[in-house]
Amino acid sequence: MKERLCEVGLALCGCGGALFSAAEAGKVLAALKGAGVAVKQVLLSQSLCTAAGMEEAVSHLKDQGPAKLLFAGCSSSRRPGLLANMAARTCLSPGATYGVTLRPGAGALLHAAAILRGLKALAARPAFQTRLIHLEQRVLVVGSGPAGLQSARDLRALGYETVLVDQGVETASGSEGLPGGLILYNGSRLAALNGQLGSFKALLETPCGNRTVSCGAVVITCGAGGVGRFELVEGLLGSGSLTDGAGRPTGCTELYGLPIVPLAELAAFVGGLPRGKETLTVGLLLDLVLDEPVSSMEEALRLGRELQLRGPQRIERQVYLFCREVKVSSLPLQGLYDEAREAGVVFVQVEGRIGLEAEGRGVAVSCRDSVLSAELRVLCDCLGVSPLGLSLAADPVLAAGTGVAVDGLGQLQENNIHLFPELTNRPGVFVAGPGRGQYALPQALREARAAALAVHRLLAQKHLEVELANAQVDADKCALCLACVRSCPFKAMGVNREKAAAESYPEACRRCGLCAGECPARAIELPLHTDAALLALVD
Amino acid sequence: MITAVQKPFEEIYRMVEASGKLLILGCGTCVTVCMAGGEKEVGILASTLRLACRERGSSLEIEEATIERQCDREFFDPVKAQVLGADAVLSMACGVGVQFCSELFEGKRVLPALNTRFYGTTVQQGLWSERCAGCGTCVLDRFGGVCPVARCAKSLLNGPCGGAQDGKCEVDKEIDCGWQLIYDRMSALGLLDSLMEIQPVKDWSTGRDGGPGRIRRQDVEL
Amino acid sequence: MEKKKIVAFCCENSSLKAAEALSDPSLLEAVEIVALPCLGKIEIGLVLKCLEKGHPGVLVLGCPLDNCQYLRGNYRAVKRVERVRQLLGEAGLDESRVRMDFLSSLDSHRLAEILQGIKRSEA
Amino acid sequence: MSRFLIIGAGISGCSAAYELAQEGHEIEVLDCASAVGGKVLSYCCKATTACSRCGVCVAHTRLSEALYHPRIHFSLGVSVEEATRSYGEITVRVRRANPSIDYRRCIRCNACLRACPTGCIGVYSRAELVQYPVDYSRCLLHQGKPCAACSRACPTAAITAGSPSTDLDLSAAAVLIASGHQPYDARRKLRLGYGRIPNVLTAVEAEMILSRQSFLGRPGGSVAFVQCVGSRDPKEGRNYCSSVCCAYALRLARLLKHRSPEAEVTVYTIDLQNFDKAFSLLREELVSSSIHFIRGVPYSVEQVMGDLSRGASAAGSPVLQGKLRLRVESPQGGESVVEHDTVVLSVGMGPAAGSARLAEIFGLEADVFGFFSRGSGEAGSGIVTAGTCREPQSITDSMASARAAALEMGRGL
Repeated sequence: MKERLCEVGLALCGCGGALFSAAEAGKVLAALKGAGVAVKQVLLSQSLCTAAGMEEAVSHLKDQGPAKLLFAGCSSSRRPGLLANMAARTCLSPGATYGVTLRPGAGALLHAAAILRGLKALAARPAFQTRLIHLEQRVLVVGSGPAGLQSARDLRALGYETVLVDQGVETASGSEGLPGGLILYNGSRLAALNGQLGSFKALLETPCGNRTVSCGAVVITCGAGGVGRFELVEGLLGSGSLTDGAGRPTGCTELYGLPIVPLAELAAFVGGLPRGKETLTVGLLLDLVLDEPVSSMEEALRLGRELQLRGPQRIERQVYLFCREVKVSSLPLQGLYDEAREAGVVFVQVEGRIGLEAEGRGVAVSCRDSVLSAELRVLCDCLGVSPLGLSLAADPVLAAGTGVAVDGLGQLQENNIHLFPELTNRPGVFVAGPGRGQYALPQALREARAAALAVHRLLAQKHLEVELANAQVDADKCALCLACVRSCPFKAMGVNREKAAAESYPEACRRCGLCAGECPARAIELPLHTDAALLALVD
Repeated sequence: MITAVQKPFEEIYRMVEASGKLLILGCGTCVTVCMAGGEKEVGILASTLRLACRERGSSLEIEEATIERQCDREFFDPVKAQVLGADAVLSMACGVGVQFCSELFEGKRVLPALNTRFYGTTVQQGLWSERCAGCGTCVLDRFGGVCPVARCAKSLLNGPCGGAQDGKCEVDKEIDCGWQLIYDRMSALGLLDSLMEIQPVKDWSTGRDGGPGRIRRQDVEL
Repeated sequence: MEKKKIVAFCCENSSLKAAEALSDPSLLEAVEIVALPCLGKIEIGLVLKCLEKGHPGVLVLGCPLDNCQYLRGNYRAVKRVERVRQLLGEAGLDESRVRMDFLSSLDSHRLAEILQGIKRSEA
Repeated sequence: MSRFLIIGAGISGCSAAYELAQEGHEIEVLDCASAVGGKVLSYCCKATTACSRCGVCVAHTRLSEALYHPRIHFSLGVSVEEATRSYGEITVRVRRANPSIDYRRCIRCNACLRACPTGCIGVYSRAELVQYPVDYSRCLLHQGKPCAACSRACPTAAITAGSPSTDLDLSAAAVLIASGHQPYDARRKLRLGYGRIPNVLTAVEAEMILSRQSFLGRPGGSVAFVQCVGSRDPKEGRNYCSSVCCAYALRLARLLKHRSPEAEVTVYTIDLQNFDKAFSLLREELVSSSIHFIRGVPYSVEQVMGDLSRGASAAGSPVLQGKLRLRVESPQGGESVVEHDTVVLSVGMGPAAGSARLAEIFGLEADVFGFFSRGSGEAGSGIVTAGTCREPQSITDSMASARAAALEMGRGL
């Protein structure tokens, strides 16, 4: 035991004489020696209680070799935040540092006794071995919309090999905006993501068969991606709102005869309509089932203004914009809203369900206007519907394949403030922009950069030295019930088939202990918070 | 896996109340997986019993132990002394374990803490469902891998009863009609025609009707 | 023998920070604080053990739901505390001896209210 | 490794500083206030049993990480005098008010607090953040009297006193402007009665109260949130949506309803703006917990007299009792009169008072509203912007914007 106590480096706080002077430190050390303990290295720091002082002490002591460090000072020097920060910055594990609180003026003997208690506590902590995790310098970016391209561009500039995967046949901006040296898989999807951060194995389904790409990190930037035309119709039917004149649900085939198109196709569609009428009524339909992102409103406002203003001569156009709320929460949007209103777009703020009926060659929209508190029925010659109003859910295959948890609306990334903006439950997998339900362009680009920065933070280290203080499974006790594998939020648990027991992956394990709390066989222990230690605390 | 659930606490309490010295014995296999009788549950039950005894003023000394399996002799060795030293054993194993433990330790009172339910699977954590009734004559080949004996409430072999509604069993609206599952599965396999075959009367002598089951294999006998 | 205090299991990321920032640290003497990395670590057995060892009650103080740094820890803790209370009820003990509350790291004033409540009820 | 200067020690500035310092750069952060954290310091946690994702706790963690960081130095109580550029380096002359605390040396021993003869040094301790804001107007130094009590008392020599101010020349490879915003001055809306009627609060004040106690005044009662005060208001030159007010008002409404379910909570809006990933779900939750949403914003608030004798106010609360009468113009025309106990004005965001001066010093172009929404200065100018000085945005968006800016600065992307 005594030998182990001696392997510890001791930093004494000498800030402004509040605790130790050289003479007093000598007395403390003598008292320790009297108890038979001589620590390996002692440093009388100028001001251990400050960040700068502590960093200096850590770097000095670490060079001298002791694996564990004990800090002794007044209460501020062992603020957990400070210790943890320091540990994180200096690659010292939290298990290898310990702080002892001393009362100024308590005297050398009492100080020595407290330090001895600290030494014992520190020595009792297991010395963790570390494992070197290789970090593959390759990043997989899913989705080649503006956010995906921004991330890819930043990652290329930071020097990472970047693989871009997109379901579409062409990237959003064509091949011109692509950064050089990029590997691109078009018409492909990420079907599964095995392994852990640093060396993921991504299974891509490409038009030329399956490919496996190994990568250190993944950035997902593709969102609900807009529902296709067919699904749009299905969705309208599914929401139970689309009926023919007699109130019967219309079938898909008839519906294709109806002038309902996605917003993005509306301008072209309106241009192609026969010009037999005096006034052409165009409806823009937002927030059909869900409140849509502000980006849909921006698109609708622009479209409404254009349609209203740029109609061919002699044909009057009347644009109605149906939405639950006029969303203007972005600096230029209020101006755009004013312009659309001045141009003559009529805004209908809907409350409750929107009903659509086929009528003649057009569609009748009936709803309750929450501003006028009145029922309205508008006969539209054509209708633009925003696909995002039906569902914001991410591709379920992508979610299941990557193991990224979804929020209440099915978008990737749980709605947890600590994940904001780019983290997911799966360490090493990041989301940005539409990947997490953010469609507004400036924000999406910002997030894409934040995600690139996060990837860089991770991969720039080249190697990750993780200490094996992760959850430890007792293979003899493990009943392989899989409770831990199923409950781990970070997908950091798996089955070790050789040992026939569960195991936790240290690079992904965040040491929260949830698995230990779940395990019905009590086979899992958190080394820094063992059951025995917790029991001793309440004894 | 054999699934089980803990008996109501009051029932357990009345069972063990007068035991004096009680050993709660967990089992590390099936009942651990279905979270009913593993080491953790042993600890929880022991603590709850101790608190209840203190509250109600009874003096019950409680020990805890868990072994790998209570259905095999060898695993009992490490807890032999504890079992012998106790007035009663509250076994948190399935019915097999309770009986085997009681066979091993003649004259020792062995009490069940669990109600053993069925052979089943973990649908998701916290939800288990029955898959096999252990009837001894497997017919799964004929029903697309869905067992009419275990999954039809009436164990019908020749088609559904007619009481099912919207694919749910008339016995319990929560459970799927076994025959609906069989039909769906067979039609997906393109084998619907074979359901037209009349199933002969099932031989139940390997099931409950034939008395306690026994398997003897001379090739593996030592 | 020294009278045992109510055990307060605190999540290191929320309620423990709130406790450290209490304007009146003497309030902390009302309880025995046990820090956990996350409330997901709390076990039913551990809570029962506290009562078994003679602590009058257990406070489980975690972060608000969806604010867990480890995502699901407090959701699991809610379920486990529910089970403990049910067990206590069955054993004939007062369920209110185990209580759960949600405090963020900024909620020192609410922690103070809770601790003052404990002090009052003990007095 | 480079040296960067960040103007504004709010959450944007501190987030960027932390990111850059983690890369190994040396950072100097300036702020005109005497505390690190900016506006976030006065905000409360808005969680019920479930988090409402306002980001205040996360921001405090980030602020303290910056404050503890050995490569980040804070100069507080600073005014920026001028900036000169030569050979790719920007030199900024600043005047820093004293006493000035070097938080890298400060051990939070409270010695200065006890030594100060005028009590001008306060303490801010919430979550992991501990710091000592200084009220310069009460400090003897600033009244022309000599005093160095705090500096003498400090065991680690972390405090500079002696003269009322110190002039510093700070040079950096690039400057990040994160000067933040200023809430709209609700006094300008005379008819809303703010500043005259005690029970009319701004949302900022409501947050300050709720960061110290559980209720606004007494539990229960009826609370009205009036949205778009100083937002979407062309007459005030603020024809833009502040994008954060619906978010905080709805979160505060949810919090108040949770703390006292018998309270009547009403939100008067023009349009509800979505702000969160799960806005649709949140709205459903709020409607089902019977928080009322009324379309139309009150234009006047009056105190109903003769009702003031109803008991004293709760201890420590600035809220008196007595009904308030609100007149609301409904969108379909006509007006209605409603009564509430407390009115919370959801004030919008405007550019910070000093931002015009900063624009001048650093050659930044502001938009018509005064925000630096056009982004950073000219390419290669070494001036980058982030946070609410660019456009109104939430805490979390500010943090993301700061990280994007940090990436831009650190890598010269």
